[in-house]
Amino acid sequence: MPNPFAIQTEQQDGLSVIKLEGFVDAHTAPQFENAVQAEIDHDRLRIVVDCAKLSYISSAGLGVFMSFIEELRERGGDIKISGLAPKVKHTFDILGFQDIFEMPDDLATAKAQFQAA
Amino acid sequence: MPNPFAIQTEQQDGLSVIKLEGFVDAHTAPQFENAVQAEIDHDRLRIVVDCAKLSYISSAGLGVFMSFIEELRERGGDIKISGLAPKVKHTFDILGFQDIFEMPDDLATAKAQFQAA
Amino acid sequence: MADIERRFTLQVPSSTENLAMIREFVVGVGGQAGLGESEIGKLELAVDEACANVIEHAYGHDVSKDVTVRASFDSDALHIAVIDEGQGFDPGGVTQSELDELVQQRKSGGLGMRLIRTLMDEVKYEIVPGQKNELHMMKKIR
Amino acid sequence: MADIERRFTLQVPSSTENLAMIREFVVGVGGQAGLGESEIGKLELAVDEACANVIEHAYGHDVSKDVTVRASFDSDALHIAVIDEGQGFDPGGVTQSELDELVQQRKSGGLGMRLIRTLMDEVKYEIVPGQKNELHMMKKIR
Ligand SMILES: Nc1ncnc2c1ncn2[C@@H]1O[C@H](COP(=O)(O)OP(=O)(O)O)[C@@H](O)[C@H]1O
Ligand SMILES: Nc1ncnc2c1ncn2[C@@H]1O[C@H](COP(=O)(O)OP(=O)(O)O)[C@@H](O)[C@H]1O
Repeated sequence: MPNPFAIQTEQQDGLSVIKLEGFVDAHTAPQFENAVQAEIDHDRLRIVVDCAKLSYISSAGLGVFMSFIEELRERGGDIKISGLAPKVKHTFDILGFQDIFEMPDDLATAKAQFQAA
Repeated sequence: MPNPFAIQTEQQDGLSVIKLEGFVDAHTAPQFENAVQAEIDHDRLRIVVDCAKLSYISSAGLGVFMSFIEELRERGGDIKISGLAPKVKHTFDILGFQDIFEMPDDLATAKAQFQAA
Repeated sequence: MADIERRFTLQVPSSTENLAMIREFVVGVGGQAGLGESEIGKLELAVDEACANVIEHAYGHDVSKDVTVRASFDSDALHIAVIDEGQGFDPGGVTQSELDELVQQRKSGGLGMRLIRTLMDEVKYEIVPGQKNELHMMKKIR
Repeated sequence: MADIERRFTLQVPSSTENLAMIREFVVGVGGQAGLGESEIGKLELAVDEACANVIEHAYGHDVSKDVTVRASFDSDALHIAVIDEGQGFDPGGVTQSELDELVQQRKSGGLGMRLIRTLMDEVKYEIVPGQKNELHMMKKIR
């Protein structure tokens, strides 16, 4: 198996866009956690996690969303989760993430939601 | 694993082109054998096996080339093996297939070789 | 699928690095059992969660220990067990909080067992601490 | 890679259908052992050939039997064994013909053992017919 996971952070239109690719599981979730933490450490609190190339996520990855959202919202920020493939979205839905997170279809919609807010 | 093997036969420019896709191993080689046999049964003896989408072959697949080539050549036909990826070609080379088979880079070259013969 | 029972076993060192290999194994078995793509996805996730718990909680990331996944199926059902020789625990004693509580408490964990129970048709723990702890899961076929 | 030995085992029913799963397992182990892509490809092919021989020759396609693949590696070498409980054979007694002879005889087989010996750094059979036949293969790392 060649490296099945990649992560990349970009600043776009005043937002931090974290792009996830491949498999987020208990092995790779710590890298995702570090990436979110790095944005918070730099007071970049409006974050889109773009999951267009995410093929799998387990609870270790879901836990990253869960653990940061309160702090971010308290401080006026947010995380939106964009571009989830149906198979992957199913995992978020089973656990009720749709009640807590906005999960727009694509990155453009996520950005529009941040502008409108 | 979704179906990792596919095979398709087309008649092109007076040749039979058998296109292999995915993995030819002891499990899938019988389908390849049947496809070659079907051409021979219809007296279509000029065959290109196009391996452009072949990702893996084991000796069970190599055995198909080996077992038909004498009969085909006796009857004025041939098999040419086109489009092998370097990794896959390595397996043919280890066993000395280059001394017995023509292995042109692509389907067009294989056709040209048949026209020239 | 034929009605003979087919059995598969995978044993790997207790490291999250091996979760990808475990998932490939599970997907392969699920495919052979004749499960559809969405059911295979559920199986894959449930077994990943179960193995991640063993690696993290039962063995505390001690890579000298082994995680074993045993699977079998016939035409009715696929059974899959995750087996460890770690410290064990009382599954009934684990309080399962709702997502909004976990979020308020800023927890990063606590979803795994819920996922397993939701994704599989039957879930049963057999715990003998330090000797053999087994998590049995079942998925109906069709 | 760390210098602790890591051990992996896969056991599957004796069917060519399972060769794909065996190859994924081998590729996973080879990657973790730190082998390069081309070395992983050789390992994958050698183990496929060894398992195909067990399925076809040792067990005659009896799917109620099991094929076991055991792998371990440290920083120097990867060892991999294919184990069956089938009828066994005398590896020294198998005559290995050249490709042109096989072609003249219109054979479709007879390449597997040659491939295995060419692809691996060490190959050793231990045969106890009906009890335990093991094909040990070794590949050096770097
Ligand atoms: N195999 C296991 N061995 C020991 N303890 C376990 C095991 N599986 C689960 N647990 C315990 O149950 C708790 C809840 O597990 P889970 O719902 O998967 O969430 P998480 O693993 O994210 O904490 C764990 O925190 C752990 O204390
Ligand atoms: N694991 C095995 N058990 C019994 N016989 C075997 C085994 N492996 C190889 N053989 C014997 O050795 C012969 C040569 O094997 P091989 O070179 O792989 O070619 P092939 O399998 O295509 O015949 C086989 O035909 C078989 O008679």
